[in-house]
Amino acid sequence: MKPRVHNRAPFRLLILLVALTMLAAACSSSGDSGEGDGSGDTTTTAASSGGETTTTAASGGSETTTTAAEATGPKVLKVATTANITTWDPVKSFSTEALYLANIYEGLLRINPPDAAEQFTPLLAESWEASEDGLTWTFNLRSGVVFHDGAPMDAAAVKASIDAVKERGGAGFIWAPVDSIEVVDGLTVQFNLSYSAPMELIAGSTYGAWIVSPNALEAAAADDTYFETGVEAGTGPWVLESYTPDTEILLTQFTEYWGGWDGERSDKVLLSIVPEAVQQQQMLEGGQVDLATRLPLEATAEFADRDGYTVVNETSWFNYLAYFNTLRPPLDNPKVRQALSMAIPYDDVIAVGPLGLATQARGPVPKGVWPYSESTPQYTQDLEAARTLLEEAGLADGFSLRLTYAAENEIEGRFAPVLQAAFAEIGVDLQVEAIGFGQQWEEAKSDPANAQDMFVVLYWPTYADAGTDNLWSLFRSSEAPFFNLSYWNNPTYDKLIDDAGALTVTDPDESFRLYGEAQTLLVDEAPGVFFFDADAVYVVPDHVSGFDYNMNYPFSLFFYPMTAG
Amino acid sequence: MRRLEFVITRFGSTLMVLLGVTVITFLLARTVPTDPAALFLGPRARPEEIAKVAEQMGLNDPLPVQYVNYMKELVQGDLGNSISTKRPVLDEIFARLPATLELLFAGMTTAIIVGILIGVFSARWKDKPIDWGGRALAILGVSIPAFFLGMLFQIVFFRWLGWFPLGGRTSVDLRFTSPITDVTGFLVFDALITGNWEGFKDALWHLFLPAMVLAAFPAGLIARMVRATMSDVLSLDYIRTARAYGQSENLIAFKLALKNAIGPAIAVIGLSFAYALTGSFFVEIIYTWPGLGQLTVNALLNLDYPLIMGVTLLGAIAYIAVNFIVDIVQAQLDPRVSLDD
Amino acid sequence: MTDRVHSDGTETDAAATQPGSFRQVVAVFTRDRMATAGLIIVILFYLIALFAPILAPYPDEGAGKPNASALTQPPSAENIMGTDQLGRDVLSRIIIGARPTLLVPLVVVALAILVGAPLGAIAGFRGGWVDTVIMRTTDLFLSFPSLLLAIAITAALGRGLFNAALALVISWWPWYTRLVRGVAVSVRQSDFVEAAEAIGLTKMQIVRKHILPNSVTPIVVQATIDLGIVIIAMGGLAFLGLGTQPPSPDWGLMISEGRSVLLSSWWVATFPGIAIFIVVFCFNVIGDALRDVFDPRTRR
Amino acid sequence: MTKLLEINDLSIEFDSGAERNRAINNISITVDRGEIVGVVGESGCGKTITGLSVLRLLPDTASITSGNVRIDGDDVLSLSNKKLRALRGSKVAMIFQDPSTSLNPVFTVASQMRRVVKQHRDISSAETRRLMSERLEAVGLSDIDRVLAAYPHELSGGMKQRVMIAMALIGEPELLIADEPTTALDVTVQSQILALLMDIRDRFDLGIMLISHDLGVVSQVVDRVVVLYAGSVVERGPVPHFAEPEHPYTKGLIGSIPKSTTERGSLEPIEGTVPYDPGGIGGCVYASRCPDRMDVCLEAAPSLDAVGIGTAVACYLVGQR
Repeated sequence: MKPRVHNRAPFRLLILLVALTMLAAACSSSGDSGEGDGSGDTTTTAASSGGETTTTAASGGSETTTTAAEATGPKVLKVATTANITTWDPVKSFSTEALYLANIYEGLLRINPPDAAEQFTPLLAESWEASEDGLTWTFNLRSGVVFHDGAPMDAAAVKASIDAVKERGGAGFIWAPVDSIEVVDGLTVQFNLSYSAPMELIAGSTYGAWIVSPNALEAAAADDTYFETGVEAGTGPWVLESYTPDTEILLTQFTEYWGGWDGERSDKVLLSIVPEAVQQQQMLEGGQVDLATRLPLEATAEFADRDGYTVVNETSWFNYLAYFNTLRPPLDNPKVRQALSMAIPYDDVIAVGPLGLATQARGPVPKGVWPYSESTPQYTQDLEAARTLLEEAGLADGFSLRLTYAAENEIEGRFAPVLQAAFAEIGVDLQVEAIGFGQQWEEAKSDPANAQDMFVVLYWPTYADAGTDNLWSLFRSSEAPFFNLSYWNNPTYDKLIDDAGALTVTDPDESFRLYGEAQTLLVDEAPGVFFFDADAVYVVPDHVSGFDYNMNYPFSLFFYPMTAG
Repeated sequence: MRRLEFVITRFGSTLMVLLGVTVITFLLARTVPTDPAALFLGPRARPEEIAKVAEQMGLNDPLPVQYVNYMKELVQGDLGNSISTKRPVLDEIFARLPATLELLFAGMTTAIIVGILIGVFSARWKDKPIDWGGRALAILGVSIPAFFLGMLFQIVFFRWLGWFPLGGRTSVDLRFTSPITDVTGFLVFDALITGNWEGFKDALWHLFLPAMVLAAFPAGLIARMVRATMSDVLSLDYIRTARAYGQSENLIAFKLALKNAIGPAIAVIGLSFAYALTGSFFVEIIYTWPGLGQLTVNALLNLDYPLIMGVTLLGAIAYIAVNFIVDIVQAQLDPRVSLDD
Repeated sequence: MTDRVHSDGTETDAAATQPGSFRQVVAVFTRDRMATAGLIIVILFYLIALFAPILAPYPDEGAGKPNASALTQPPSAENIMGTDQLGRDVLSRIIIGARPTLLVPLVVVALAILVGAPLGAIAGFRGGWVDTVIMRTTDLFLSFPSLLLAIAITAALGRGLFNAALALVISWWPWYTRLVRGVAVSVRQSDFVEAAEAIGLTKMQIVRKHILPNSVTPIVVQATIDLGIVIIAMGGLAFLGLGTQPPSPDWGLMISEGRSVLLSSWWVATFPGIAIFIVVFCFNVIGDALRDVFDPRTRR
Repeated sequence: MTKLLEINDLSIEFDSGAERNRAINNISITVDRGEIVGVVGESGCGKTITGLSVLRLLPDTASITSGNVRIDGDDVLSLSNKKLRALRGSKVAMIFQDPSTSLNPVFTVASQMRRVVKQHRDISSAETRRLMSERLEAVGLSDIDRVLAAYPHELSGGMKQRVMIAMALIGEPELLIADEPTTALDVTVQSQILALLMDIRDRFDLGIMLISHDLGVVSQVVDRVVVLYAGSVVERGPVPHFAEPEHPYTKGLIGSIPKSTTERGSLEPIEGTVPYDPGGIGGCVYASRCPDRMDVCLEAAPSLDAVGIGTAVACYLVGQR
């Protein structure tokens, strides 16, 4: 676990010093005569030996003349993204890198958007079936698929990948129902479950369901940092050609991709990591990129009115909510929590936060995701009722609360002041504090008794089942808090959720009813505030074809069908 | 021999200061309110894992022991690992360093040239309109925060005039049309020496605004200093001698007096560098320049304190080094300077 | 040489600075019209900061209350500087934001002087190991770029206005220690301290009666210039998210917030930027005028 | 025939913001070829200003309100800048009081001399070198190569002044203005430099205006003396005249000079100081300090009246005799 620096480092520290020295010398001398060539040379050479992670430019590109490259150069799809790589390890991955990994790796199947004719698209599995009791699932794998490292994709690889995720994966919990995985034959794999669960949804998860080359898994088991420099071993259409941390990722066609490369396809995908929305806007407008994943909210409205752009606006899995710290007075009193929920002007929150591009949430289950129910109640602003409730709780004189939100989330930063102003109306003084999400979570998890009173979080289900994820992860009680950071403990709710979960496959209707009951109870008890489900908004220039947002993969765009004409 | 002695003594005291600097960064790193081990493992860690890592990181040792260990690792070039990326801090810093150095180099060179020119013109035409203009420019430079000037330039030169790009180091297309071969990490320079004209233009075009913004504050400082020292020098006897022997005012200002004035004025270059270094943080954010500044700002967001302290330490080292060099350059410029400090 | 360069990059030769009376400071403003104008503007801004809640057209919005019905509106009769992304009146935000932006740096510089000046006086007057210890410590702090040190300290202490201000005090006091030490050393060597010792004044009395009064003018000159720099530094910390926390207003923070709508709604970031520029410019003009008079190096 | 240098009725005022002070008041001085003229007076009496005015080197705050300065008949004050620069260092050269501040510390002797050559002569670098060596030898320096390569601070005071004189000789001047050239030097070096001035006067047929506060020193080398007090000429005449000076100021000046024959304690400094704004005084400029002051002295300034051949004194006492 202990991180190591490889042993060239002291040498490099020396070089850094030399480089800085030279820089300074060059600066000083240039003040004298404006000459600095000789020293500039040394400086830059020294400095560059530090930048070892910068992979060299497009292979062969530098040999050909520029004009030729322009004429016959590769067809490149250029995308500006904000997504950082927290890890290249597909087993551990549980974050924004899903955007890239989803194009490099594949799972057994993919879940289609709600409006599609078929519910699933088979990927590495050609077909699958479940036993009557939902406890045994058999997947028949596609033949002739190879990993990017040349290894064949087979049942053993599937078993190894999922076992690895179960053991050390970031999203390993999704496989919790799986008791054992059996390699039936080379291309048949069987999952034995300890309780019934919708295995298609799990196998189609955004996280923790990628099938990885056994060679890489072995290497990674031996060396923790195996993947970190930008190594991959998937079966997907794209191979990672180069990676410059925090700067860019270049994907290139995997020529042996089982899906083939017929039809209009891009040769390469260049992903520029551009954290700034304004910058992405400029690049999109200037034609430097074909697609931008994050634009200033204000700008999307402008794009909708302009020729040459289509604004894709779809419901998404992004559910904004805030936990109340139910361990501590006065928030241990449900009346206070209800009063606060009633004090919020939800329309204003939506108008200011996501600029209207959202719908008020019904509990923590995003619209369009199982087991979302239109019958789950919602709060509406009623200051009178809120004040009355506070009076009943003996808190008519008000109190103060501390709210934290993720500094990196622009939308939260925008609506937090709306909450502050609204709470002031009922005499509650709300301190809002922007901190890094990691810090925020750390604070809530490590010391519940002293944690923030309110914790704004953007949550989305790990796979297309908000019952086993959102409802369970966010509010079911547990000993060590993980994501249930309201620390709410309601046995009735716990039982409803557990029962509903077990019936998902075998009796979906009953499961839905029980989930519904749980959601109503949840909203009524208000261990959290449920703000809105944000829309996924993309501005797609007309010259880009094949763009298709799949709400089941909220962080991923699939570049295989996309071209920039 | 005395010159060498001077350098050695000066170097010795510099080393002492460096040692003190490490104490400060070490203590700051230990002041961080959250548990470093928990922070390192991230939110998903189990308590027993955290305890194990805390043990491995030596967090249970007494502070002096921790400091000694910190120093042991430091001299091996180990500044610890970044919390957010898990990669060695030094690797992260080196990956970003060339971009920042290129920006600093361009900014400081511009600042020094422009600053000296403004200062000399101001002093040469003291109390004339040129002087008023020069002084106004100098005060302007030190009065506009880099983070505002950067945005102002974006509005004017990108939005209104369309002359320069909004940010970034190169156009995205460049890597396909005429990729710059990495030689030194200074893109403008690399493109030039590899004869990549398109790449050179593109990189320079992107470098221009950030470098100008970065240069503003140091240029103002240098201009004010040069004006002051030049004014002093211009009133001295030997300048009158030069006049008495028919030397032209321009020769006097730009050569005879400047060589005298530049020594004391150079003292401010170390300080300008300090401002440019922190200024580069803001410039990098505003112009999405992929350098140390962006790295640090992300680190601030994630409370990635090994990275923050690494950057702080290197910043201090750079500053100390620059001051060291400034002292020596000053000594070189002025034959009279006695070197026994 | 480097030792004498000050935090604003000018050389104030403390030892040679005349111990000027406050009357001389006043005289500067009666003579120099630019400085007078600067002073008036600065005072005006501070008055605005003091009476902010009364002056702001929309005090609630200024303090952070969003207005969902008027998001990012361009300047108009109701909002002469437009509104920001949360629909808040930019002018009101600037006026309310003048408090943390202008008053906190005042406190920061005052505290830096309060900490730094006595230490400098003691170091310069006592000499010996006391001097060595104090000045080595000073050197240590000064070997960091000040703002970088402030950033690191704030990162360690945690973000927020208080911590940011504290970090700036920690980064800035050594400048005053160095300044006052210079004065102290020159005063110690002067005759009247000998005389004072002869008539039996204690060292503390000498420090209080001779060294500190003689330091007032250089400190005033330096503080004027430093105020501009500290305002920029505070703004920088706020811009980085380390200073004032939203939704409280602060000019640096407002500029930072305005960045995401820079291209479509320039007014959100531009007006606070102009405000910060004007104040700092005025401080620099005043500082320059004072230095011209009190610093013999640049005096004609 | 026109004189080499003619200063006629020159008045100079200083403008220090609020007030204007007349520093030089209608003075006239001439210097001819082959002649050394001493300009003598206390510090602050306007000697240096007079010297500088010849080359129009006055500071920006000074302005000439009347009179003219002619070199070989040409009016210096109306010369174009270009012609003025051509004049400086060639026809008229100047050496200054303190050789250690008058040479640029960061350039070598060779570099500073070469620049003067370049300014006035179009000759090859080898010839330049030869010329520089020749002049340095002419001022009595040896080890020429070392001197040329040296920075000013590496030379002694006397050597520096010799270098200054050599530099002055480069442009083959006809007039040399020497402003207190020996004041900053040791006594032994002083006389060497003075001897050198006489020597070069003879060899180059120079006219020299020697400015000094020390009448005793001056009288050893000059042909004529002009005594300045508070911006006015109070007495002038050939050296022998000053064995018995007539103006009370000149007498005082001699009284305050230490001589080898003077006994200890018999030095008599002149009481008081030079008035700040002599132009604003109605009567005799010296009246405030004069031991022989009369009522008339305060009413109107005495005129500078001839008392002999080439001799003139501005004092009412002289008229009464």
